[in-house]
Amino acid sequence: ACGDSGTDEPAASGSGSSSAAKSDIKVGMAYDVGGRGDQSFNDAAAAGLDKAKADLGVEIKEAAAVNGENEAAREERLQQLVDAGYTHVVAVGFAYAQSVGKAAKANPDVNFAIVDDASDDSKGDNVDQITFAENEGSFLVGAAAALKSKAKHIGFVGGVNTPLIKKFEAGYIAGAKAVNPSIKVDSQYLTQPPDFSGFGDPAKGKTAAEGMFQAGADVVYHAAGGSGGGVFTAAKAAGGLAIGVDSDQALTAPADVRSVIMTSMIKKVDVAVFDFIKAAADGQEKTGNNVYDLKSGGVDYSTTGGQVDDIKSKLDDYKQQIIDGKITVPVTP
Amino acid sequence: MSAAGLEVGTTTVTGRPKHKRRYGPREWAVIAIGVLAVIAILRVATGANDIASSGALAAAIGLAVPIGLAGLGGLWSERAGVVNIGLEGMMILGTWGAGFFGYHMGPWAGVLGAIAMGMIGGLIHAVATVTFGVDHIVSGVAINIIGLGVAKYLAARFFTGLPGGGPTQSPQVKELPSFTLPGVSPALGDLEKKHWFFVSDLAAVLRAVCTNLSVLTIIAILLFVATWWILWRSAFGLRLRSVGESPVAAESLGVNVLRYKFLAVLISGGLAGLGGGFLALVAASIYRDGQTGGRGYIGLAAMIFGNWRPGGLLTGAALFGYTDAVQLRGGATVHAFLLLFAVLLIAVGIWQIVRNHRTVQGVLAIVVGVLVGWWYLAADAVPAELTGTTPYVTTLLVLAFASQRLRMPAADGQIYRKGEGH
Amino acid sequence: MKALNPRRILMSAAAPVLALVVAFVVTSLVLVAVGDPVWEVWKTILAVPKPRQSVNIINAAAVFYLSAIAVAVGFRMNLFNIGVDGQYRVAAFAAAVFAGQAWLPGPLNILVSIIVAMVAGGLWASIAAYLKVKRGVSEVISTIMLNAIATGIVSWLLLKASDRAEGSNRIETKTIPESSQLEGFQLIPGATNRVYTLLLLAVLVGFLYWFVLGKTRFGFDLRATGRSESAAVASGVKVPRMVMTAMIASGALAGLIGMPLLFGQDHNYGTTFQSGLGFAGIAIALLGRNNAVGIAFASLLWAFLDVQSNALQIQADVAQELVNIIQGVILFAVVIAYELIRRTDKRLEQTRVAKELAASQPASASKEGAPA
Amino acid sequence: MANKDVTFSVRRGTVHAIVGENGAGKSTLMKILYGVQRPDEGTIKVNGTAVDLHSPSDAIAAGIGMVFQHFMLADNLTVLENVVLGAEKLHGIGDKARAEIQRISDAYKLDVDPDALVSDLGVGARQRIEILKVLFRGAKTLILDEPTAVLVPQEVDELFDQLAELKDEGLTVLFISHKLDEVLKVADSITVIRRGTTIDTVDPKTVNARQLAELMVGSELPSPTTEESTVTDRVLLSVDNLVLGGGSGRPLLDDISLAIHAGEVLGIAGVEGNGQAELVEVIMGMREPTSGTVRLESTDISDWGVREIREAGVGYIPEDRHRHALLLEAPLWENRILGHQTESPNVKGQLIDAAAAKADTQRIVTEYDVRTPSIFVTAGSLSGGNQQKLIIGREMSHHPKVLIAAHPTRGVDVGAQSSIWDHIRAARREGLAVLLISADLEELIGLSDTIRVILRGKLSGDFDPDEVTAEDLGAAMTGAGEKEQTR
Ligand SMILES: Nc1ncnc2c1ncn2[C@@H]1O[C@H](COP(=O)(O)OP(=O)(O)OP(=O)(O)O)[C@@H](O)[C@H]1O
Ligand SMILES: Nc1ncnc2c1ncn2[C@@H]1O[C@H](COP(=O)(O)OP(=O)(O)OP(=O)(O)O)[C@@H](O)[C@H]1O
Ligand SMILES: [Mg+2]
Ligand SMILES: [Mg+2]
Repeated sequence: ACGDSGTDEPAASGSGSSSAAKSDIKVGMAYDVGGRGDQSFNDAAAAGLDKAKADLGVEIKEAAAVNGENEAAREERLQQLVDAGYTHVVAVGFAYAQSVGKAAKANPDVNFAIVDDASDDSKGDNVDQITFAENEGSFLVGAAAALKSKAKHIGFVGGVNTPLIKKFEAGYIAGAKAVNPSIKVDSQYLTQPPDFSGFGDPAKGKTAAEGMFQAGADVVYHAAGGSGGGVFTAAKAAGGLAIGVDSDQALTAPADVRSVIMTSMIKKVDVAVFDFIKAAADGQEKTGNNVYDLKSGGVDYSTTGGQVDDIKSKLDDYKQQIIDGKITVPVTP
Repeated sequence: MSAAGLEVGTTTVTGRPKHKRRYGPREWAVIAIGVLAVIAILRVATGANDIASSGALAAAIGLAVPIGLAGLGGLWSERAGVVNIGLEGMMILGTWGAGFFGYHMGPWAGVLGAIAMGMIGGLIHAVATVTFGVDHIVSGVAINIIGLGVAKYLAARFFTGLPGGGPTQSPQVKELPSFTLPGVSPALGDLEKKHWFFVSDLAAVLRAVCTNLSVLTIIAILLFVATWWILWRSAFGLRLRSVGESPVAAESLGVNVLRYKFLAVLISGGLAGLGGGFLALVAASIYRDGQTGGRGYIGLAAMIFGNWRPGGLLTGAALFGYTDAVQLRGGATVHAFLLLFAVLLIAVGIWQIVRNHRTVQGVLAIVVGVLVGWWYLAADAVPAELTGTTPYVTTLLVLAFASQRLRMPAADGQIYRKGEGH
Repeated sequence: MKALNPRRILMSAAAPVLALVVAFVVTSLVLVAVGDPVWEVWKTILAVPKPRQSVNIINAAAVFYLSAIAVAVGFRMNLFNIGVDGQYRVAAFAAAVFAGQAWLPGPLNILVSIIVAMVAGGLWASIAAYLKVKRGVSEVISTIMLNAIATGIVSWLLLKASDRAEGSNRIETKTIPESSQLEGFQLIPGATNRVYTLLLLAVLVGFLYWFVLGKTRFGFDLRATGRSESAAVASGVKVPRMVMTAMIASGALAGLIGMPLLFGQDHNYGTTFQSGLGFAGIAIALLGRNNAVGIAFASLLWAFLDVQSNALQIQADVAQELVNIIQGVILFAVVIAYELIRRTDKRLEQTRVAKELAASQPASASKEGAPA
Repeated sequence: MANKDVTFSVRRGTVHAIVGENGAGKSTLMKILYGVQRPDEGTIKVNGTAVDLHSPSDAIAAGIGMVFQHFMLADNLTVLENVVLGAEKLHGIGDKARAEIQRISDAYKLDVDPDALVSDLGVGARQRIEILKVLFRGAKTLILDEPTAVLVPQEVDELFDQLAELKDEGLTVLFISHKLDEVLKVADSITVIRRGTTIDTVDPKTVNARQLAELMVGSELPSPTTEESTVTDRVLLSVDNLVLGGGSGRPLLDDISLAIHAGEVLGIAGVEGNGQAELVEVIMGMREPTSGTVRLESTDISDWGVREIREAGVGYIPEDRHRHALLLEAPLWENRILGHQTESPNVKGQLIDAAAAKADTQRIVTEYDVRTPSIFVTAGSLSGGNQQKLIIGREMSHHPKVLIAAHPTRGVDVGAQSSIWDHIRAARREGLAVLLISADLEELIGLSDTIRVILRGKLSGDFDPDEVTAEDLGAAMTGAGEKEQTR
């Protein structure tokens, strides 16, 4: 199963012997830095994997990236999973783009999925490129923030200053301006790459959000992974509101701050991952770029807690306009 | 190679040391008022109100405490002559300890857990450097590697599967109590909002120190006072310092040098661990991978900045915490700092030329100052990518202008072996 | 003592072996205490690397080697360049931007880019050198600060220079032209991947390090400064100039760290470029005792552990960071072993000197006593 | 073995001297008495009861106090802190202790300021602090290891007055010195040690210095003697109106002028810390003078670097060989290169010529009688005397025109001392100009053609070594004898 090389030990079980469809699928998942339990998109991917395990009975294996690692280390991780006999490998995060591209070429019998990348690097006949329209989802929560803000002043906290997070910011701002063109939006990033500690430093998230609340903002949206916890704490202390990200954080965040999370921008990595495995189990491998946007329900806003019930109709209206292409949401702020 | 490092550049003062002017409480008060006045002027001149808001100052305190505690750890160890570059690793161990014990046994157990884990780091450093005479830097580097490994490894092993926990983070830990001076805080808040020159700034400072202070912050401040008292006012402290200044002399007077060094490094680890504990318990209520973000190194820098003294260290930590807070809170503050830098650089340049007759350095400072001033006027804001560097640039600038009079303990970084000194 | 002493050679060789054994025992104890599968872990880590992994080990070691040599240049004169991390990042970025422009044809582009990297790394290091020499700022602090500042400046410039591919979320500099990408050597038979061409660079740097430090006047001055600053000054070494030179040399060498990665693997500088190499370099330099050959072994060991640990999660369900514990313990064990050997050695030498002198004492006593 | 079969006893209320040549084992013996080192066998009795001294604390408890040959003071602590360290239980570390220090200081006229920083104090004051440290602990037996080595005669007299007072109080003093006339003057009994064992205990009233010396070395004591003058009128090194500022205080070097001719040894006497070190550093190019010039023959070398100056033919024997002349952890042959990194035979072009350097090191080791098993041992494993011989051999190997020698025989034993003197004299005959700085007045008087005294950065007029006495010099060194200058 190992492509060109005959001498690198071949995979333990090839895909040739596919007799029993369900038990035969083995899914290996390579997380980005943070891994399972990061309360962010790695966790979302993990949820999809767990569901696949429960519903489809697939065998699973997980491995997470190490901070600052080499490109070769990522390639090695994917290859290790292939070598260990996993027939489907999911790579979480755009950092894996090149390595998925290479591994897919080297192992044509194995199917890959990559989250957050649709570039040529990772393209392949056996690759499912999963991307999301984070800007569209963020547009909706931006609109919600603007509708809810009494001070006409809202904020955005980004974990690390990367194009992906800028996409969240762009949609958020666009949504807010759509409601109120004169609204004030503060933006703040916690760290600059390659310092990715901004996704894991709640103290910094708290400080940044506090600054916004004290400057007069009353709703703050975060796309800062684990640092988001600090944003919630700040919101609670300031009597303001916060918007969660990736999953429905009103359900997953610590109980004492759930009440301040008025909504979350849900990025359904779990659904996408499950789709990939499910399709495989059904014998129809998913390949090519699969965009999860508002239209396909890949991104959305959450309603847990009922805080946005009063503006739900307005938000759904925007949603429809985006789906219909009446509104095009920008990807850079 | 030895941890003591090269001395070049650090001894520009020729001749015998003059008797240093001792700063009493009155001098310190004048300096404090002066600093506050400068900030007030800057705030009024630039309109960046967050420069002296109680929120920014409170955030500064929160960010300064872990750095200060790490630095205090460094102070204890270096005063006894052991360079501790392993503070970062000890802090990391502390964050894990706080997360683990804090979750299972409550926040106060978390505090103790943080201290205990830090002390384990200190113990390793002490055994290596004091017992085996390993180079202090080597040992410190090794501890940083091990600390990181142990915390991540243990987190993955023990936090996975707990509610809200995972390989990279602990479940939520209950909060430690915090205190607000009743009645005073709101009144000061009103005063602060008036944005009066100096008065409002003073109100902001007072409000920041009497509003919503975590008990751990108070403990940290007490630890500073206690450190000062123990090291400079008690017999134990005298012995400990003597061991860092001249271990041979101390041993000749019956002081058990190795024991004091050992103890100091152990305490150092405990303090650094507590610094990590603060991050996990107060700043975040959670253990997270990579939470320390190099604060151990910054603590070390703050200690050197503070000339191996608690007061100086406190200033260094506060400076760092403050600049970090204002940049994280965004807005126009960092931009306003450009004006301050410009004025300071030009002033220093003029001083160098007029008083010290150092024309080249003076002109250089003025040129850089003018450039920074031009930047202030030309741009509305500093690019977000650069604002994050504010604390580092500030620290570097301050050191560049004020580090020549620093003096570390005379035997700092030297390996001491019992009886070999005679 | 230098040559002709088999006991010493034996002891020097015994130290690393002993250290590995100690690391093995300590790590096993940790595993047992925590309740992880000891056997599985060692089976994974100590497995014979596959050809592909061997290539990865060699490649990683080459990069580590460059980093450790950069650090060691400073260490040899008691200069703590903690800033290699920032220096190599600034340098890799500068070289990537330059190489991406493709102003020059293939190999020449590589050569000049490498020079650009060295200049950039050297310049960045010169800030710390200047502050140390002129302003007395400890290089330990200034380089820590400069690392953070480098991060900020590089990501700011990266945004300006970035070249984003369609559908990609990464930001990176323009990819260098194909003619300047180095394919690598097919060194290990049967491997699907190749050894970096710029492994040669590491070899060259190692040789130069050994030669310049050990054989030249400059190297003697540098080592003398490291052993005793005061004696060096009295012998005519201009220490401030030496600090400038060594620091800048260290920075220039740091500039090389990213080159094998840039030309042999990533082909651009972006947010996923390997980071933290400077800190690994510190540990490896210390492990290799600042010695060109020692560092080579240390790099290989470090790289071996790094690569082999990748499979830990998959094979043994144990966090990969376990390897940090192993690496740290090895570092400790090695230095403690060497320290114990040094002590024994010193004591033995002193007794030997004293004994041999005592033997010659009676004969010379009368001469010494004679009036002048 | 440093000591074996050492037997002697000391009566209370007496001053008991121990003499012996360098390395005889005096310090080792005292360290055993102070619990720093452990004896392999034998007993120590204090007031008739045997004591077991494991550590200085035990010795202190037994009423023994020690002033070490090398001062044991922490420079950056105050006098008070240095004194109370380790004895905090007695009077605390605050005002009570300060009062007690003041009381002892007044009672024995020690004249110390409890709040001064030790780094600001001179040698004499440091010595008094060391004594105060011991008295503060209520010691009944006081061990002084070469207390007079760094003192000028007047300070020595003061010290002896203080010792007399201590004796009157019933304290016992154990006293080590190489200066036999001092010993004879102050001691009530004298024990002689040779190669680690006691030779004899004698009564000072019945012996003279000669006899003592013979007991010590088993033969006559060598002494520096002047030969016929070899001074020429060719000035090799001249210093004119040299000033070195000392920050805002008084200058470290104040208008210094001197000239050394070929074949001349110019001796500089002075209490340590009066500018000798700075003068050497300025001449050697390690410091920039504030004003004034240094000339080598007729070339102005004031702004040259150390390397150029050394290359131009200035040899340098630094005062602190461990700090300034050696790489203690490097082998001897590398130390042979140090200071002459640009000169043959050490280098070939830009490269180090290890083979030639090793061969030449071997030559030095033989010619200068450096006692070492090989040239590959580290410099640190040699004894002080042998280290010094290596340094001298190294400097002489490059045929300097001028030799700057600071304390060339400090701490080296008798044999090495005389051979070092011989080398200096031989070079002088060949036209070398020597600037000799020494605390040993006999050495100065014996070797120099001219002597000058440095005091507070100022240089006195010339003294003629044939006429001047140690007392005269001592007076000039302390500033008491400005009027006694000859010219
Ligand atoms: N434990 C030991 N075993 C053997 N020899 C020793 C031991 N300790 C010291 N020595 C040797 O004994 C010598 C005695 O040294 P010591 O310092 O006592 O001499 P000293 O009489 O004080 O000389 P000085 O006049 O130079 O002070 C040392 O030079 C050393 O060579
Ligand atoms: N414990 C010991 N056992 C045996 N020999 C020793 C011991 N300690 C030191 N020596 C020997 O003593 C000599 C150096 O002694 P020491 O360190 O006292 O010299 P020093 O005081 O610097 O020199 P000097 O006495 O000539 O001034 C060396 O020859 C060394 O090998
Ligand atoms: Mg001696
Ligand atoms: Mg002695």
